[in-house]
Amino acid sequence: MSEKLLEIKKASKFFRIGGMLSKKKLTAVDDVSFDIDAGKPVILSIVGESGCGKSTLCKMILRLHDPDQGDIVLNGRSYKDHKGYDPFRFRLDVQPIFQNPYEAFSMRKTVDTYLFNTALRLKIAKSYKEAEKLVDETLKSVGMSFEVIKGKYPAQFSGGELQRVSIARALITRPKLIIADEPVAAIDASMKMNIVNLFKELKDKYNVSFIYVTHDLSTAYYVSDYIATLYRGCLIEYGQAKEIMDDPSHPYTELLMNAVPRVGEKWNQELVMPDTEDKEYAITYCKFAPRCPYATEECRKSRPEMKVAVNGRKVLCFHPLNEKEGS
Amino acid sequence: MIKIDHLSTSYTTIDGPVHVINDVDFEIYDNEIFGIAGESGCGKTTLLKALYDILDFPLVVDSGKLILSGEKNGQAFSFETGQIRNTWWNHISYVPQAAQSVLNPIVPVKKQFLDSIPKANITKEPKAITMKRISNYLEELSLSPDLLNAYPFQLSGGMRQRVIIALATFMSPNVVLADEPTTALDVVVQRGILMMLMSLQKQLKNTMVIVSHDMGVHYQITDRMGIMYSGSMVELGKTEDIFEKPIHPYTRMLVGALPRVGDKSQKTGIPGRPPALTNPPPGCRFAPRCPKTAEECKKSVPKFREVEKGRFAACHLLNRGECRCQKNYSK
Amino acid sequence: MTVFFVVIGFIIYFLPHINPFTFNSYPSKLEPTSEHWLGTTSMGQDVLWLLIEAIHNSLLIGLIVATIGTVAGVFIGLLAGFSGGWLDRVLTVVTDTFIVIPSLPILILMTSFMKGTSTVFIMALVLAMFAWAWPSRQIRSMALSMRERDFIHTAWFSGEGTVQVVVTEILPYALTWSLSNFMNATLAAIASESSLAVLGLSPGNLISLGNMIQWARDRNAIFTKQWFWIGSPIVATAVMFIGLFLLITGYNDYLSRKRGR
Amino acid sequence: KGPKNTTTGTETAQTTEKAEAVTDTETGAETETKAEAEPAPSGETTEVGTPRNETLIVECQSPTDTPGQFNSYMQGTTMGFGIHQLMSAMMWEIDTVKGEQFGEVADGMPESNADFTEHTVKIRQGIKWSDGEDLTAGDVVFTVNMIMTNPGITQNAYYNQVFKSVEKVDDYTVKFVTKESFPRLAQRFGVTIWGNDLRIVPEHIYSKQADVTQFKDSAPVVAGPYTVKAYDELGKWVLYERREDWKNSTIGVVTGKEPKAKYVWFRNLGDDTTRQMSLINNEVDILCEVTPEMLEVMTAQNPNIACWYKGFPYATSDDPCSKGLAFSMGKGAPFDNKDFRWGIALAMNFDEISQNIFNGVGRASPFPMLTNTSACQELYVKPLLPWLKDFSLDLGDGTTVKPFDDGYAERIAGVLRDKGYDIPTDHDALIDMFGVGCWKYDPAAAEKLFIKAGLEKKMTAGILMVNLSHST
Amino acid sequence: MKFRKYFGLRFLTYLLTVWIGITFIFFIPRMFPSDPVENMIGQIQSRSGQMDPAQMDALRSQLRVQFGLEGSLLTQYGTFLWNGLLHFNFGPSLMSYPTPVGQIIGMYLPYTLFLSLTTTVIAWIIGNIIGLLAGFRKNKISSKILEGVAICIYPVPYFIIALVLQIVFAFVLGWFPIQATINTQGNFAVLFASLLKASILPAFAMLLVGTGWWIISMKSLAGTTSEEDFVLFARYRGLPEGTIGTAYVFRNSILTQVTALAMSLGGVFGGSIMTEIVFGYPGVGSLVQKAILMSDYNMILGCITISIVAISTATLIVDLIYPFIDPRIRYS
Ligand SMILES: Nc1ncnc2c1ncn2[C@@H]1O[C@H](COP(=O)(O)OP(=O)(O)OP(=O)(O)O)[C@@H](O)[C@H]1O
Ligand SMILES: Nc1ncnc2c1ncn2[C@@H]1O[C@H](COP(=O)(O)OP(=O)(O)OP(=O)(O)O)[C@@H](O)[C@H]1O
Ligand SMILES: [Mg+2]
Ligand SMILES: [Mg+2]
Repeated sequence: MSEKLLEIKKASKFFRIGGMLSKKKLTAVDDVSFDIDAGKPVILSIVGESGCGKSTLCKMILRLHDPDQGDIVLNGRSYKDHKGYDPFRFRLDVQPIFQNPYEAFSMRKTVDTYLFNTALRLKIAKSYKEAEKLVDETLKSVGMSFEVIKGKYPAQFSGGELQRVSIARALITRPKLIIADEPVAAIDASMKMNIVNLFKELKDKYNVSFIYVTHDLSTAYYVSDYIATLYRGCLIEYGQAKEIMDDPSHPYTELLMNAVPRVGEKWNQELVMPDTEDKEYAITYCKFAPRCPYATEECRKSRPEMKVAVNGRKVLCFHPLNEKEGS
Repeated sequence: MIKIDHLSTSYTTIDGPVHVINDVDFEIYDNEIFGIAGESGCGKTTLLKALYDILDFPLVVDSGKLILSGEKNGQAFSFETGQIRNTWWNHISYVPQAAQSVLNPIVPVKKQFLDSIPKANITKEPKAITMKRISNYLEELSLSPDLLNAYPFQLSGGMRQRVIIALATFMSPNVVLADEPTTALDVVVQRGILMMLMSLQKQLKNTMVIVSHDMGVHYQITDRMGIMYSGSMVELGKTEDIFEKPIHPYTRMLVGALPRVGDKSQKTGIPGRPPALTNPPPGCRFAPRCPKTAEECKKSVPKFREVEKGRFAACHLLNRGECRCQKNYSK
Repeated sequence: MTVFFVVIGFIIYFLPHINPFTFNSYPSKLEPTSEHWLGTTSMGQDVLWLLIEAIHNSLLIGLIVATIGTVAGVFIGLLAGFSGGWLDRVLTVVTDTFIVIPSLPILILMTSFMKGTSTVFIMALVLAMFAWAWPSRQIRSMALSMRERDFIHTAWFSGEGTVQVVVTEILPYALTWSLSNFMNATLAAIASESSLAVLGLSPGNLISLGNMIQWARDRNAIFTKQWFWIGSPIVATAVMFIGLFLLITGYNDYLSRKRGR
Repeated sequence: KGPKNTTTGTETAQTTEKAEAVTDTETGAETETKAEAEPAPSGETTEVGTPRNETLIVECQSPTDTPGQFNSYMQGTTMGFGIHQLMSAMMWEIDTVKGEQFGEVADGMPESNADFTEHTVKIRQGIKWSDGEDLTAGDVVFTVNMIMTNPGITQNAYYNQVFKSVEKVDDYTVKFVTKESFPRLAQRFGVTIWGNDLRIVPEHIYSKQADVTQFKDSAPVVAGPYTVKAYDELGKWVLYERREDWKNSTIGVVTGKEPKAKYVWFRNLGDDTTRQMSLINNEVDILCEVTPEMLEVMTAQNPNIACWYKGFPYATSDDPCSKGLAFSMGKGAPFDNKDFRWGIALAMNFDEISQNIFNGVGRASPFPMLTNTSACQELYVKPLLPWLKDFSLDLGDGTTVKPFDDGYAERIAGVLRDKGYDIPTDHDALIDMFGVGCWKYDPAAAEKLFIKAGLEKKMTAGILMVNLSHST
Repeated sequence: MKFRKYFGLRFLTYLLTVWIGITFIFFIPRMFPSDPVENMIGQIQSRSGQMDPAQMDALRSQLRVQFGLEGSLLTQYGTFLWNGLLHFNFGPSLMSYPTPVGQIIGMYLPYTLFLSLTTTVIAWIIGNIIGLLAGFRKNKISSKILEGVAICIYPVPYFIIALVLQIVFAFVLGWFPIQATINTQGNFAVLFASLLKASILPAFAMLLVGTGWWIISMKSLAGTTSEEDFVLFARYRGLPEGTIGTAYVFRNSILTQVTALAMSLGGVFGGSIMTEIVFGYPGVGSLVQKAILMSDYNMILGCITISIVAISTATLIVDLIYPFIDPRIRYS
């Protein structure tokens, strides 16, 4: 295969939870592997219920957390290689967009300072003039302009506008990868589409790949090329977005798809609700087994292996749905 | 039944009043799930607060009133604005927005259940029996009675939300108001909660008012719904009609912009942003973002009126007959 | 109300510059007259000028202490909170220790050893030794919680270095808190100095509110009914305290209202 | 002034340890004040449970750090808390007005040989310890030998330096043999101003102690007229009770007069405000060290409060304690330098000091070594006046200054008259009241002297600031 | 198991804190040019006249041994750590030589505890109740008046209040003795009666000041808590105001106050100095002050060590019992 932009190799992250009083360990990200090709920009969606480890995974990619096990390789450079780590270069390659745009900027600074910092400190622009031009250009590409944002504080923007500024800031370095952790969760329905449309547009225009984290499956379906489903820290299904969502092979993905409140199609069947969540993180067999309608003895004994199909589609299940149908 | 009679409210602020509810006039019937949708800041919560009679400073009623009426245990009742608060949790109950933090963090759930039972009801029976009733009720809602001994922080967000709904419905109120009951929960949990609300309503045969900005949620559970924009009700009708034949351009754009699983076709959001409520433009408030704005729209406020039976809308287009009533989504 | 006291506090603070403080310059024990508004002391000093000078010095001590305490506290707190690791642990234990050490005995200890040689500034330094620990602890926890906030990450990804993140991102937040702490520390310092003065441990030639009360007491002002002499510093202290206190409360109210928006 | 004045009850005057008073000029004029023993309602009791009308309450200026410790040979014992005044047996006493010593335990003054190396001292007969034993020569000999053989007793070194031997001749005669000629045995080992170290202890008690320096002696057997009835464990008060057999105590034997108060309660009161309030409210009978101003205030509120004189200067100036600054010349530079010390003397404005601290009360004196009682002034100071007036100091830059200033009395009289006091105009009366004069206030000369003493001049203005570090 | 580990960690920091604090106060007095031996020699000299230098040196070294001041600073420190910290034996008091420091402190401590501990706790209780009312029923006139009084009294320096009380109640009205006398010689009833009489006025002064602070802090806590979602929700549930005030606002606000109480219990030692001095009440505070004036190293160390240990222990205990009063810490 071609060169990889990002490779996540069996990465795991543990947290000690419950403060000082307990030693309980929580595996927030459990042995996750996937990769993004360098050649063609893609939008990779990471979906899953809340607390399944999406943000933790993003933070590991952003080097805000170190993986406790496994490794992450960006542009052929391992995160474990601390000597070769160049924070400067790293920030040129990877940039984040956060969930809540109001949280992503300090309330006490004008937003343009962040844009200029990015342009000047990361040495994209050599002079203020040049930076201004760059900033304005980038802002225009997200449908804003320097004129509009100049000297304004975050509170003076609407959520959608501010999120665009946030995106523009991330774009200034012309990164290869943008990590967007639930970028539309705090944005109004009417604005949401504008943002996701922007991703699509920018992907081609700037040749940038996105990791788009969300639990809004309809937008994930709408924008993504690839999709990864996480359940309790495990990557349980990975592949082409359309393929997976139209025809999920993991029972959890199926459940997820069924739970989306769709317009035009009313729910009919009952649904198994999750119980106390942290117990499941500690389960040594298939983590979904307790909730899985198709679970067998086997599922309650050991962990399934990751099954990889020819087209690169992966599933972590003893009895993938489409396989069962096939046999 | 709740009758909202030309209600206008505003928040008192240092920069002058913020007119949040403007001449809203409609009825919510018995035995239905009524949905209120609209983008953030359009006044959904405020309307719900007004319905629940939380008209405390800085929220003030400028004009109009509310009447809550119906029948409970064979007794007819009718309360107006200002009286409704005396019957809180008895005839009407309220599940606030951000319900994750509304339970007392250091008191077990059990105690909070007991607290919420009006004094008049509790003295008549021994505590043990009340407890029994509570745990039975939880079981009915397929919640484990063990929950009663837990502290709120020991429960997940979804569980807490369900406990609060149980708490709000335990006294079998005639009206339950739920503000964004599923926001910030993931789809699976959301679905569980919505199913719970639906079955509760079927069982109690009461009125539920659900506020959500997720159109999918409304489609799934509400019988009728109202669309709000910038402090006013712009459209109201049977939920299916709203989705199938939206009248107001805002509704139309909203429904049209909904992404759907299985549909990769290009959708566009609504450009622009809602006007500031402190100093709203004259005329239709949606006019600046509306693709079909006419002179008239910028001048006068359209009247909220009945378009066809049970169908209300406020738009000048209706006068021009430009209202396109057609199925808006493809299946 | 608050504004009213601020005006009093600060106008008086700026007045003393026209005051030449002299000993035995007027007839002693005068009742208030148009020339000596508050009368004179047994040592022939004008009570009003003495009072103004005392307020000036007390405020000065308070301000110096509060400045040193707050600056040191903020610095150490930020350092501990942001560096993490062993440095954080060491600093935290030291900070905790200073919170635990009873300050008044140590202050008495230090001032009694320095009696005669200490000046306003040394006095302030000694008081400042105990003024930094509490803010430091607060700031540390503030820094700790801020470290995980998204905008800190945004700043870093915008190319800011650690120092710059601390200075331009965290400090502005810490500052609002610090300001209210600053006023609190001013109060505490003035109170401590007064206590020391009443114990007779404040520098003998320092005209502070505490010393003024102490002198008046020493000179029997209570029994000779020189009410203006003994009363004015007491009233001034009380008014200044209440004023500053209201200022803090007002400021905190203002902050919370601002946050509420 | 002796400890035994309690015989007369109301005339008592207490003194503090002068050695300490010297260190602090702020302690004020020593005006002893007392509330006239008011006929208190007979039912009233004090806070320590004694009938108020039989109790004399005396202020003690500082609490004791060693409560329950009455052995004067143990470190830290506070003598001023009644031990000295009520219980101690001294060899000789003094009448300060006449300036004459007389025997207390000793029966008369010592008889010395020609070169003053052997001194025979008779012991008074009839004095009994409070447990009924006789006080004899044996006790005196034991006491001195105890001091000389116990290095833990602070006076040990000095006594060994002075005495060769102390022996008992018979039960009531002691022979002191000194190493060198020692003509001042009674002055050195008897009372002159404040007590002395030689307090006779009962042999039959102290000889039984393994280590007398560690013996607290909480229920002391004494020769004085009072015994300890109770004491505060926290050191704030001691209650004494008159001996039943007071006739056999030192006072009884020497004067034959009965001490009037059945109980004497020494207590500590705290700061000036508290002290005044206590005296006004009759919670204490005798206060030590009261400024004229305090006195005026207190007499205005309670007419029963009195002191030596009704009017100015209230206190007698014949108090044998001097007040002023003293420097230990042995402490090293710069105090060992004569010019430096002169510089300080001339840098001080005596008028202001006297006004601010003593309200002008007191006799000024240019000589620090002797207390300026009227006897001393007549005998010593006045004859030196011509010399004083001529005396001049070399300022080191070729100029000289005559440092004596004889105008003080007239000046201070003027100031006091302005304040409304009735001050005599007669010059001799003024000199008696305010002294012959003092050293001049002459900062310029002082500055020159400091420079002469080797100090560097750093200040430009005429004000000189000197940090005085007090020493005893 | 888990608890043991938590306890271990917490205990370690506790020990460290105490150690650092004590080291600090060990070295501070020794850094200043005041020497208890010289002080003592001065006193002896002034009493018994001149001494020749050789004898003075002999006395000096003898005193050094007696006072435990011989050897280098480091050896002194070592001895101190060993004896003082581990055995609570601080050696003899220098001013009340040779009575051991421990014995003297033991004598004063009960008085301090009797007065300060009770007043602190009572002030805490009263202050919290009034503060709750003021914060929870913000708009009632009565709570505003109470709060106003608290605001006016709290910032007034303690000694001023003490002085005013003393003048009014003891001097003018004569209800109490001006200087407290505690009759340590009588039986327990006498002792207790005199103790009570001596402590009413100081206790009142301490209460006035202490309560003010608790009112103010509780008021702001209760004010904040009253605006929390769960309190609003309790209102929406139609709960009676009384239930909301106690079960919701009070219970949640008091948690913070418990920690604050622990800190202020420690302050009992230092904070009582002024009371003790103004009212002549015996206690550790004035003992420390006197020890400092007399350069009694051992006594200073002893008192402050006890105070440091007390404050640290109080906070340690609160930290350890906190999980039992706050379920969030117990279970999470
Ligand atoms: N710093 C941390 N310390 C301890 N536990 C953590 C920490 N960060 C995350 N976790 C836990 O790890 C799990 C995964 O968290 P994560 O934030 O990655 O989930 P998520 O998928 O992003 O959830 P959401 O959709 O709610 O954002 C959660 O159970 C969370 O409680
Ligand atoms: N206390 C207040 N004072 C002033 N303005 C307020 C206050 N509360 C709300 N508002 C304003 O009223 C408007 C409507 O608020 P409301 O909370 O009802 O919106 P909403 O539709 O519930 O929004 P969301 O979806 O974000 O919950 C907003 O513009 C808001 O800024
Ligand atoms: Mg997340
Ligand atoms: Mg809302």
